[in-house]
Amino acid sequence: MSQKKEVQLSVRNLCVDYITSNGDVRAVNSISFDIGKGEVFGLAGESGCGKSTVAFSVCRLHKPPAFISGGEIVFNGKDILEFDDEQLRQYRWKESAMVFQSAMNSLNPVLTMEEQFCDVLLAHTDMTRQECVKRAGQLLEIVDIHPSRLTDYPHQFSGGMRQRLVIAIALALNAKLIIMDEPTTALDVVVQREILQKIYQLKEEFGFSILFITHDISLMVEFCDRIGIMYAGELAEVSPAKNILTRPNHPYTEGLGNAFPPLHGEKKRLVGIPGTPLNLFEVPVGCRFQARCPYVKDVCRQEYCTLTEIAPGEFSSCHLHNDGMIDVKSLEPKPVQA
Amino acid sequence: ADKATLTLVSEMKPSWVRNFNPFLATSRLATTNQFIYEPLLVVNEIKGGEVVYRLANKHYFSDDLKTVYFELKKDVKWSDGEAFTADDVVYSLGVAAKGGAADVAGISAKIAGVKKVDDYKVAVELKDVNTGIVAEIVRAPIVAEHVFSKVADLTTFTNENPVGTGPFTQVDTFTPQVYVQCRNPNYYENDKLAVDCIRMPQLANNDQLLAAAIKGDLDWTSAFIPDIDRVLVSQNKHYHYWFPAAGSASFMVNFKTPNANNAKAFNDVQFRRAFSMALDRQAIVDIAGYGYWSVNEYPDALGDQFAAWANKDSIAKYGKYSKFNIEGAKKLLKDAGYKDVDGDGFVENPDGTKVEFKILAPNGWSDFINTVQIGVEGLQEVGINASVSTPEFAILTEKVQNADYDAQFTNYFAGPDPFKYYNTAFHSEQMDKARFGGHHNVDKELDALIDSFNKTGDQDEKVAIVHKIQERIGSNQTTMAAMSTNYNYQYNTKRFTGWFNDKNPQARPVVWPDTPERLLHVLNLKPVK
Amino acid sequence: MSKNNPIIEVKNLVKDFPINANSLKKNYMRALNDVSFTLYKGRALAIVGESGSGKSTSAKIIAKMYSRTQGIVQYHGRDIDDFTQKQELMEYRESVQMIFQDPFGSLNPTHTIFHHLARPLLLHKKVTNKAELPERIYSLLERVGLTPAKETAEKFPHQLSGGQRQRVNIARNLAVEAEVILADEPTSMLDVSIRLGVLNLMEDMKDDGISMMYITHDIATARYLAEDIGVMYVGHLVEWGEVDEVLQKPAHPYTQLLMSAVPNPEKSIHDNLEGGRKGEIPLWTPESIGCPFAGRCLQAMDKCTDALPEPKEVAPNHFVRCFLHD
Amino acid sequence: MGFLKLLVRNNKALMGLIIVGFFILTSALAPLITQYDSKKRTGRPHMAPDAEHVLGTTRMGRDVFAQTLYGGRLSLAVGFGAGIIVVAMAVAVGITAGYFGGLIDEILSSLMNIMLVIPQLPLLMVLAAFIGQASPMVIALIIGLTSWAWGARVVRSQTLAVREKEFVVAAQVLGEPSWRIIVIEILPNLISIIGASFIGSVIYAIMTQATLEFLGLGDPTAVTWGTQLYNMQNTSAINIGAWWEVFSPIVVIACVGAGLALLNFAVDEIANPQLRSHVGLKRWKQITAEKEAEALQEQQGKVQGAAS
Amino acid sequence: MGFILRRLVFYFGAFLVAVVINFILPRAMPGDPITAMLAGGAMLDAQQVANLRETFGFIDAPVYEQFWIYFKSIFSWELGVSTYFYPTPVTEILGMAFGWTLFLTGTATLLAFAFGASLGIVAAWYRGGKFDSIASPLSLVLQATPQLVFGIVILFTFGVNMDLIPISYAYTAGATPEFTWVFIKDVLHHAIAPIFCIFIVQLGGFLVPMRNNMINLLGEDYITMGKAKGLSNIRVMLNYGARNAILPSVTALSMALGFVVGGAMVVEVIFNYPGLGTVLYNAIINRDYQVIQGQLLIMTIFMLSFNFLADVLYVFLDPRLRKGGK
Ligand SMILES: Nc1ncnc2c1ncn2[C@@H]1O[C@H](COP(=O)(O)OP(=O)(O)OP(=O)(O)O)[C@@H](O)[C@H]1O
Ligand SMILES: Nc1ncnc2c1ncn2[C@@H]1O[C@H](COP(=O)(O)OP(=O)(O)OP(=O)(O)O)[C@@H](O)[C@H]1O
Ligand SMILES: [Mg+2]
Ligand SMILES: [Mg+2]
Repeated sequence: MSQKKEVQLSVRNLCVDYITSNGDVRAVNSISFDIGKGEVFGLAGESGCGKSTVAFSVCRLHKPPAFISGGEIVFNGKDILEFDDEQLRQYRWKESAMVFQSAMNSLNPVLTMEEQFCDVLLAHTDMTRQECVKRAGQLLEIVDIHPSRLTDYPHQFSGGMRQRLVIAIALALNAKLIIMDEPTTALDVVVQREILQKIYQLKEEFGFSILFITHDISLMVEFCDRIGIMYAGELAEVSPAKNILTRPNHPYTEGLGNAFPPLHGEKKRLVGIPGTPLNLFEVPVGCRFQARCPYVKDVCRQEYCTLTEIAPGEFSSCHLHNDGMIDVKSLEPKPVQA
Repeated sequence: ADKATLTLVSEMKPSWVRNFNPFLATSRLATTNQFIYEPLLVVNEIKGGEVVYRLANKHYFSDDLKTVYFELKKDVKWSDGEAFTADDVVYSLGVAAKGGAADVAGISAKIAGVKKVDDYKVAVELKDVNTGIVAEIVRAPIVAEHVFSKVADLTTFTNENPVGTGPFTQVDTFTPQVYVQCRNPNYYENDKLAVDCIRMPQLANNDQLLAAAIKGDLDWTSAFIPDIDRVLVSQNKHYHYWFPAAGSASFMVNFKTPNANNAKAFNDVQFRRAFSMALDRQAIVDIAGYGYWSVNEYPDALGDQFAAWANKDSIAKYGKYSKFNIEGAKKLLKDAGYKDVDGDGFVENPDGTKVEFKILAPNGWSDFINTVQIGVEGLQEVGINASVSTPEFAILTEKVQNADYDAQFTNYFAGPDPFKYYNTAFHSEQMDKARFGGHHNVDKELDALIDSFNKTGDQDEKVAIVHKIQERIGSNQTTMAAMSTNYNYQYNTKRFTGWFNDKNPQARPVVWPDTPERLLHVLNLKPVK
Repeated sequence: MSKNNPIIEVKNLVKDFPINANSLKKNYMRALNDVSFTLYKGRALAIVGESGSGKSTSAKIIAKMYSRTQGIVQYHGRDIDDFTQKQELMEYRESVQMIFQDPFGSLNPTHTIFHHLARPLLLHKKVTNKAELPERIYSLLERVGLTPAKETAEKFPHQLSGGQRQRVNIARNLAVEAEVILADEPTSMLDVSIRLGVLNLMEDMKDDGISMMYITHDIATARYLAEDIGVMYVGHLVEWGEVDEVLQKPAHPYTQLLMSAVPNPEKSIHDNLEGGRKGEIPLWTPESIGCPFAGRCLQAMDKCTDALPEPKEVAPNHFVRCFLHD
Repeated sequence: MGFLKLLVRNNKALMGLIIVGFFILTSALAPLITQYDSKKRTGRPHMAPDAEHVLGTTRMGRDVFAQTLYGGRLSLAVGFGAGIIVVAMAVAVGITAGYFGGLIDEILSSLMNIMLVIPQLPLLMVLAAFIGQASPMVIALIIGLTSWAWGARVVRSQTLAVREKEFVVAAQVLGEPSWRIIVIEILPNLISIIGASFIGSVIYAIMTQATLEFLGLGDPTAVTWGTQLYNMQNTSAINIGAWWEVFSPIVVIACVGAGLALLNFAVDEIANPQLRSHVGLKRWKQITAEKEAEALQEQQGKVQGAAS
Repeated sequence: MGFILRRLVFYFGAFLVAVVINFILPRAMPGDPITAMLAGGAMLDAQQVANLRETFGFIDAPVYEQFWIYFKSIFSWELGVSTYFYPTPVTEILGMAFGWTLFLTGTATLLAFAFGASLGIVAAWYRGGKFDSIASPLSLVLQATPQLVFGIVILFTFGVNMDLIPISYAYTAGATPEFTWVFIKDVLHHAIAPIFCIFIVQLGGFLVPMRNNMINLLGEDYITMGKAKGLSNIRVMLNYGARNAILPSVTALSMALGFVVGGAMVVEVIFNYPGLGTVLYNAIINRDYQVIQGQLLIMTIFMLSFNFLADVLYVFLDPRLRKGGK
C-alpha cells in the first residue's frame, strides 16, 4: 500500500529547541518525514519524545520557550516557516487544522458552540452570519450531533461529544491536513473507537491527510497507513503500519511492541524496555537509544545514526542495519547495564 | 450697593444642617445665640466683668441679694415686627428655670422663679444668695414667646426661619456647604450695625480653615493655627491675630491614687513642690504653646488674667516653687529624703518604695501632649520617673473623676472673676464631676471660702476671700501651675476694620458661640471703603 | 494460587453520593449498587470498566476512605466497621494499602523519598529504633529496583521519573508488609516503556502472597496481571470470573462491547462494535431500576428496564448479571 | 530551601528583599546610626536639614532622622507582628476549614465571609477608639484579629486542592493522625501562598497603622511613621515649608510598601510557575529577534543582489 | 438556582450577624456624644452637661430594648436621629452624603477596573515585555502606598501650593446644584483629585490579578486553538483570553463596589468631600451612635447586595455555573 502519492506535507530536518533557564534543550532533532495526500501518518513514542512539539511546529503554533532552530516545513510546496503573520493566519485552519491532545479543554468555555464555529468561518470566508450558522449546523450533523445544540456551551456536552465538536470545527474549512494530537486519550475505549471510525469515514469522504499522534501503538496500527516512531526527539523508524509490530526495524520499536501485553494467546512474562527515558540535557555521543538498547554495539556509542531508507518505504536510524537490513526480532538481547 | 458680608468661622462641622433652635445646645448652629437672639446683657470678661446692656437697660439685686431685677429696653422689636416685652423674657427664663434639656445655661438649680414686674421689668428669684448669677442667667437665650410657646416639643424643633431680636435674623442662603444670615430689618441698633450679612462656610478642620484663610476667603476666625506668623500672616498680609490670655492650665497629682507608693510621694508637699520646679514653663509656652501662651508662675495657677486678684504675700512665699529650677527641685527632693536607691536614675520614696507614674493628657490634644512631654523631660531630669499617657478623653475623664489614676495635665475655665476656676478646680463637691478637681484633695476650709465668694456683693470682700484661697492652695501646692492658655483669634483687614486687638482690647475677640462679646465685636466692624 | 484464602469479602455493597451540593434539597447518585467480590491471598482481582463506573469508590470503601451506604465488607471474616479501637484500626490500616494512579500526586513534593518510607515504618513500628531506619529504607528501595538506594532516598519526588515514583509507592506498601494492596490505575499515567516494570513488580508482590485489587481500564494489562476479573458498568459489577474465561467468552453485552472496542493490532479500525451501541450513560440513583446497560443493549428486552438481573453462573467461576442467560 | 533560592534568583524579589532588609536593618541599628533620642528635643523647632540634623527637626525640636529610624522599629514591628497574627489566624482557620470540611467548614467559611463583609477601616476605628489609647502593639493586634479572613479564604481553597492530592489520601490510608497530615503533609505545600498572604498582610498593616495614627487614633507619644505624619499634619509642617518632616515618613512608607510589593509579586511568581518570566524567556526573545534580523538582512541582500 | 438560594440563606445569616455587630460596635466605644463634645474642647459645667444628657435620654434605655428598637428600625428604615446634628434624622444625613460617595468612589472604582483590567490584559499578552515589566510591579507598588500619602501630597502640591484644584467640598460653595454644564464641570473639578487618589491605589488591585489570571489562561488549550483557527490576535486576546480571565475580576469588582458606600474615608476626610466616609469619620469622632449604626447598616446591606450580585453575575457570565450541565 501507500504507493508514492502526491505529497501534502514535507518536514525536512526540523529542529526545535526549548530555551530554559537551565540551558537549551533540543526536543526535536533533525526530523524529516512526508505525509501524502489522503494519507494517515502516525507519530508514536512515549511521553516527552517530542510528538506534540512536532505537531505544534507544523502549525507554527509553538510558543516560547519553543524555538524552531532549523529545517523546513513545506506545505503544498511552500515553506511555512517563511510565512509572515498574515500568510500564517490564512494558512492556519484553512490549510491545516488541529485537534488537540485534550479536546475537552480546547473549547472556549464561555462562548456558545455557534460562536466558536462562526468565528473561524467569518475569519476565513466571506460568508454572512446566517450562512455561517447554517454551515455550522451541517458540520454538526456530520459528526452526529443535532444542530439545535449549536446554542449550547461546551460544558453541556459529554467528553465524547466535545471531541466530535472539535473535529467538526476542524472540518469547517475543508482543511487539507488535520493534525490530531492524542485526540482520544481521555476517552473511553468505546467512545474512542466510535470517534476514530467517524474520522476515518470523513477522511475517505473529504480526502484530507491526517497526522495522528498517540502513544498507543495498538491503536495506531489499526488506524494509520504509515507510522513514525519517535524516541528522544528523533525519528527511530518510519514504516508501514502493519510492519511496526510484526517486523520492527529498530530495537526501540521492538521494545515498544513488547510493552503491550496481548489480549489473546499465551500469558508470559514480558520485559519492557529497560532503563529510563533519556534526559534531554544529557544527550550522549552516538545513538540516543544506546543506554537502553539490548543490541548495543561500540559504533552506537561513537557515531550518530541518521534515518535512512533501509527498504522501500521503510526507514530506520539504527546501526544494526549498517550492513543491510536485519530482522531485529531474531536477535538475541544482551543484558543492559544501568 | 454691595452688601457688606463678613465671612466668619464660628464652628467647624462636616456639614451644615439648618437648626436655629437655641435650646438645642449641641446641634444649633453657632450663629444662633447673640447673632439671632440678642442677650439681656453682655459680661465683658476682659474688663473684669463689666456689664454692657443689650436687651436690658439695667439690672440690680434686691437688698437681701435673693432677687435680681432686669429692666428692659422699650424700643426693641422682634424681626417679624412684634414688640419685645417682659413676657418674652419671662417665657424664656421660665423655660430655663423649668430645668431639663432646654436649660442650656444650666441655671435651673439656682433659680426659684421668674416674675413679670411690669411690661418692661422682670424679677428673677434665687434659691440662694449668689452674686455671680447674672453672668449665668444671661447665657439663657431670650426667644420670642409668640413663636416658641406654640412649639410642641422644644427638643425636636429646628426653628428653620428664626424670629429674633439680634442683628442677623434673615437666613439668606442655606446649603450644606455655606449659609448666610443677613440684617434684621427691625434690629434696634441698625444704625450702629455696618455689617449687612454674615457668611459661614463649612470647614471640617483646622487644615481646611487654614487653607481657606491663606486664600483670603475668611474674615474672622478663632482657630488654632500653628506657627501663625510663618503659616498665615506671612502668606497673606491682611491677616492679623491677637492671642489674649485665657484660662490657666496645671499639672496635678492624684492625692488619692490607688498606687500606694505613689500616694506617699503625692501626699508630700515637698514632692509636689519639686514637681512644680521641674516644669520648664518657658519651653512649654514656646514649644507646646507656639509662644501663644503665657508662663504661669502663680502658686495657685491663677494666671495673669486675674492679676488684679493676686495675693502678693503668698506669691512671695511660695512663688519660688513655681519657677523652673532643676537644681532647686533636686535639692528639695534630696532634703525630703527621696534618693535613687536602686540606681535606675530615678528617685525612690524615703522608705525605698518606687515612685513611678504616668501623666495623662487626652488623646488628640496635641498641645497638651507636647506640654506633658516637655514636663516629663524636666521631671526625669530631676529624677522623677514620670511618663506620658494619652487615653481617649472619655476614659481620661472617667479615671480622673474616679480618682483612678496618678497624674494629669488639665486646663480650667476662665470667667469674669476667679470664682468659676476655684470652684471647679478645688471645691470638693466638684471633684467627681469633671476632670478639673482631679487632685481629689478635700479641704473643707477651702470649700467654705469658695462658697462664701458669691455670698457677698462687695468687691473688696471678694478680693479678701480670694487672697485667703490663694494662701491655702499655694501653701499646699495642690496643683502645679504650668501656663495660661490663650484665646485664638485671627482677623482679616482687607474688607473690614474696627477689629479688637491688643491696641483696641475692648472685649474677648473670639467668634466661637460661647463668647457673647462677639456681639460687641461685630457691632464694632466697619467695611473698608 | 488457589481460591481458598479469602481475605477481603465484599457483599452487596451500595454507595450513594450526594449530588447537587448547592441545592437545598439533597439528591443522591448511586455510585455502587449491589457489588460483591472477594480478594484472595496471592491472587489479583482486576476491575475494569469505563471512567466513573465506581472502580475507585469500591477500593476506597475497602480502604475506609469512604463509609458505605449498605452491604458488608469483611476482613478475615470481621466487618471492617467493627474496628473502632485505635489499635485495631491501625492494624487494619497496616494490612490494607493503596497504590494510586497519579505518581506525581501520591508523593508529597515537599518531602524526600526517605521521609515517605520512614513514615510507614515508624508509624507501624516496623523498626525498633531510628538507627535502623536507613538500612530498612535502603533495602526496600533496592527491592523495588531503585538503585543506588542511598542517593534515591535523598531525592525529592520531582527528581524522579513517573515509573520511579510508582516504585516508591510500591516500596511504601512493602514497608508496612501489607496483606492487601488496592492498586487504583497504577500504570495509567506511566509511559508504555516503563509500565511493564511496574506491572512485573506487582506480579512479584502477588507471588509473595499479597492479595491484590487491580483497577484499570486497560484490559490487556488486566489479563497480564490478574487471575480474576470483574467488569463494572455504572456502579454495577456486570460480569466477573476467571480472567481468561471472561475475556474469551464475554457473556454480558457490555463486556462484548468493551472487548470489541479495545485497540487490537490484529483488527482493523473498520471492525464493528459488538453487543451495544453508543448512547448516553445513565445517571444511576437510588430510585433507578432495571439493568443499567439496557438503554444501549442491542438485545434488550422489556424486563431489562424493569428489574436488575440476578448474578448467574454461566460457566464454572464465571458470573454474569444479564437476563440473556436465564 | 528551594523556596529561598527561588526568591534570591528572582530580580524583583531580590530588589524587594534589599529594600525591606535595608529598612529593617537601619531601624534595628538605629542607636548606632544616630546619636539622637527620637523622643527628646535635640534642636530648635523646624530646623531645616543640616549636618547636625540630617533630616531637620520637627516642631517639637526632635530629630526627624532619628524619628524615622526609631519609627521604623515600631511601624515595621506592627507590620510584621500583625502579619504574623493574620497569617497564623488565616492558616489555622483556613486549613481547619479546608481539611475537615463538612460542618466545620460551613461554620468557618461563614465566619470568614462575615468578616469580609464587615467594613474594615470603620471597624478598626471603632476598636481603636474602644481600647482608648491604641498603642502600636494594640493596633497590631486589632489589625491582626480583624484582617485574617481573606487569607483564610485563600488558604482554605488551596487546602481543598491539596487535600484532594493522593499523598494526603495515602497518609490517611497509612493511618497518620490528622494533625500530622495537616502540619507535615499539607502545610509545607502552602508555603508560598502563606508567604504571599504574609507579605500582603504586612503591607496592609503598615498602611493601616499609618492611616489610623494619621487620623489621630493611635498613641501620639509612640514614635512611628504614622505619628510622624500625624504630627506633621498637626503642626502644619507643609505650610511652614518643613518639607523634610513630610518627606521622610512618606518616602519611607512608600519605599517599604514598594519593596514588599515587589516581594509579593515575586512570591506570586514562585507560587505559580506559569507567571514566572524566567531567564529563558528573555533569551528566547533575544534569539528570535536576532533570527528575524538575520532573515531581514538576507532578504535585503537578496533584493540587492537582484538589483545589481 | 439552588446555588443562588443557598447564597441567599447565607446572606441573610450574615446580615443578622452584621446587624448585631453594628449594634454592639458603637456602644462598645467609650464616651457618649456629650463627652465627645467636651473632648472637642468645649467647656461646659456639670449642670449643663447633665441637662444635655437629658436631651438624648433615649440612650439610657436598657440594652435589649435598644436592640429591639434598632432591629425594628432596620425594616422600617427609621434609623433614628443624629445626636450631633440633633434632631436631624439619620436617613437625611446619610441621604445627603450617599450620592456624593457613590459618585466619587463609584467612578474611581469603575475607572480603576476598566483601566486595570485592560492594562492587565495587555500586560499578560505581551508578558515579559517592557510594558509588563514596568506597569505590573508599578501598579502593585502604587497599591502598597497608602491613600493618605497620595491625598496629602496631591492636596498640598496641587491644591494649596499651585492652587490648581479645589481643596474641599463637592462643588463651589454657594453654587446651587442644578443640571447645567457649568455645575457639572464644577463638580468634576472638585472630584478629580480625590478620584485620582482612590483610582491610583485601586488600579493595581485589578491590574495584577487580571494579568496573572490571563497568563494562566494563555496556557489553556482553547487559547491555542483560537490561534490555530487563524483568528486575529485581538479576537483571541479579547474573546478567548479576556472573556475568561475577567471572571474572577468581576467578583473583585463587585466586592470593591460593595465597599463603595463605605467611602474612601481617608481621601474624603483629607479633601473635605461631603461623602459617607466623612460622615462616618465624624460620627465616630463625635460618638454619634445612630449615624454610625445607620452607616454600618447601609454599608452591610450594600456589601451583601453586591456580593450577591457578584454571585448572580458570575453565574450569568460563566455558563459552566448555569443549569443544564451534563
Ligand atoms: N515549555 C517547555 N519548556 C521546556 N521544555 C519543554 C517545554 N515543553 C516541552 N518541553 C520538552 O520538550 C520535550 C518534548 O515535549 P512534547 O510535549 O513534544 O512531548 P510529547 O511527545 O508530546 O509527550 P506527551 O506524549 O506527553 O504529549 C519534552 O522532553 C519536554 O520536556
Ligand atoms: N467523593 C465523591 N463525592 C461525590 N461523588 C463521587 C465521589 N467520588 C466519586 N463519586 C462519583 O462516583 C462515581 C464513581 O466514581 P469512581 O471514582 O469510583 O469511578 P472510577 O470507576 O474509579 O472512574 P475513573 O476510571 O475515572 O477513576 C462517579 O460518577 C463519581 O462522580
Ligand atoms: Mg504531547
Ligand atoms: Mg478511579
